[in-house]
Amino acid sequence: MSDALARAVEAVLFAAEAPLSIEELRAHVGAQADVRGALAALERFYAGRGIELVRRGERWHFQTAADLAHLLRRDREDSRKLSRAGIETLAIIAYHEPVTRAEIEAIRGVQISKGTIDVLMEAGWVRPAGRREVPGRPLMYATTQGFLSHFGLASRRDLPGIDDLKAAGLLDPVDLALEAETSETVTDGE
Amino acid sequence: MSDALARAVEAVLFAAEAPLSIEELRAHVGAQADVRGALAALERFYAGRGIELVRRGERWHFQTAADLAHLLRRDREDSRKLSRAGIETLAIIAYHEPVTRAEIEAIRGVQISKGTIDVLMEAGWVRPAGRREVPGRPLMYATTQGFLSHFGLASRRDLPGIDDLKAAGLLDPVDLALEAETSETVTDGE
Amino acid sequence: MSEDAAETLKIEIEGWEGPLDLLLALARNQKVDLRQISILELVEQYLGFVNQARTLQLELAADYLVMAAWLAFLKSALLLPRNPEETPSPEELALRLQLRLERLNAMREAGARLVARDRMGRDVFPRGNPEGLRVVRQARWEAEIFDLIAAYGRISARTRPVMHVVAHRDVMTLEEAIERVSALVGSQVDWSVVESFLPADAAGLYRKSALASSFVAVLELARQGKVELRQKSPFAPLYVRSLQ
Repeated sequence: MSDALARAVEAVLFAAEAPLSIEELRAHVGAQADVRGALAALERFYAGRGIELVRRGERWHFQTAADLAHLLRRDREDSRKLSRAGIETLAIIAYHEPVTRAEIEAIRGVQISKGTIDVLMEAGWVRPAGRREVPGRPLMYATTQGFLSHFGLASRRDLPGIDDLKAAGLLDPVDLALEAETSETVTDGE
Repeated sequence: MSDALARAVEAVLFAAEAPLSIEELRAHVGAQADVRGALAALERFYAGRGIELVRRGERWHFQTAADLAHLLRRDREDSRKLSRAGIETLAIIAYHEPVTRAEIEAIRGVQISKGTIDVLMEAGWVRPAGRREVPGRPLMYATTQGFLSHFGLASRRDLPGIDDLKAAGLLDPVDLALEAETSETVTDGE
Repeated sequence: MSEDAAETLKIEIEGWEGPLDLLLALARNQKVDLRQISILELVEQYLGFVNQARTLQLELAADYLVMAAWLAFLKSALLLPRNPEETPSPEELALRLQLRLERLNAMREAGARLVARDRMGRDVFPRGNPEGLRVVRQARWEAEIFDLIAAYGRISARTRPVMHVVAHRDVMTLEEAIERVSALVGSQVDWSVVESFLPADAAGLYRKSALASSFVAVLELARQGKVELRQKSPFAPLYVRSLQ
């Protein structure tokens, strides 16, 4: 096996669009060539490098070393803000879990798209939590450990209750809240 | 430069579908990596083999050695067979860039058809490169990364004979060259 | 002009890309460096070509004839005694033509060298079957605890049964008015206007409320036969008197 032949086989395998057999290699580098010897030399040469010469059945090709596969993909994180529908859906799941999509819609008063729950699952905040034993057996959703840690909660009991929300003015119907700002004679209506 | 890094850069370049810049390589092998050192080591390692590591513009890639072309040349017709007008126009853009269509026509002495530049752009060798700030604001053209890759140029400085042409004033506009010549004549005459 | 050149030109007339292209081909026939070229000889050759084309009745494009006219002018300017005032001088025009030919020639040669290089996909090849590099985009979703709580408050507020809360106002209820009017009417012997039954300090909205309630109260008491009412005309003062 000459160096010239190894170079030739190396180049042909590199440029090939699919693994090549000994016969196909010979068609490029010469019918009499000791292609097998050249392949053996190349196999040794590339052992332990970033590229490897490998045999698949009776065909040969180059591939990147298997242990470096993780370098070929690169993760990129884009930070994105949850939509209003997303945050509302998450809130309902957190306060009412486990809860079905139909129940979420009933509470929100608006339909939610499939994508909304998908985003919450992608974020790692929501998980499927079994099925409700009613006709249709709808899937229920619940929050995850990731949800608690993202929002800095020890448990779901740390979520402010309805009374807390009311005290914080977060439950005031919009029109009343407006009146409260403009008039001081308002007392609790209940 | 570690062997591990050279392996990593080797694998990433090998897997890439297009030439990669240092920054792109760093995104895969590590932001702090001495990629330049690894590339130099790989360049030496592959010198004289059937595969070579080459720089095209600010990007790097592997390709087969040029002297093995006869083993690899595909049977199909060269789909990028250029007309004479196409070749001349490409040369004028490459050696004079950025250059307007009127300037190309001044050198060639004929109008160029719209199709000529379109073909060069379609091949990915030529791109619009801003407008000349003269009346009419004509579009200028320049060559691309794809041009360097296709013609095997590390940079525009590698264009055949560009230094000689520059030294001979043959890349200056005729009016400028004329000024130089006539002023010489004048001084000679005095 | 040599016989050979004329023959060649005759055959290749279709191939020229304009007069400058033709001039360059003629110049190269002189087989000297373009810098040493004889412009006069070149002009002779070009005009010879154009004349030959005419005698052969070949159709020449207008730009060839324009160039021929210009070259004929240049030739006479170069040969005739010159007018030193004339600018540009014929020598400068000749030099300009020579520079243009040099430039075109340089680019023609550069183009030839360029396309003769080892070209990707023809002489050198990239990897035939690259694994490819992947960029995996991951969204990092962001939301604050306040957004979450506020969202729940918003939903609850939106979907709880709507409760209309009327702000508290100082009013005199009907019961209160009946009681007042019953008590006061007995202590008065003569006709009294309704307004005289209102609390002395009643003012503003409370006075209006008290008046409305007292009016309804006297109607109720009249219905019960406890008082009688008198009014001279619509909107005139309303008088009340006890029947007991």
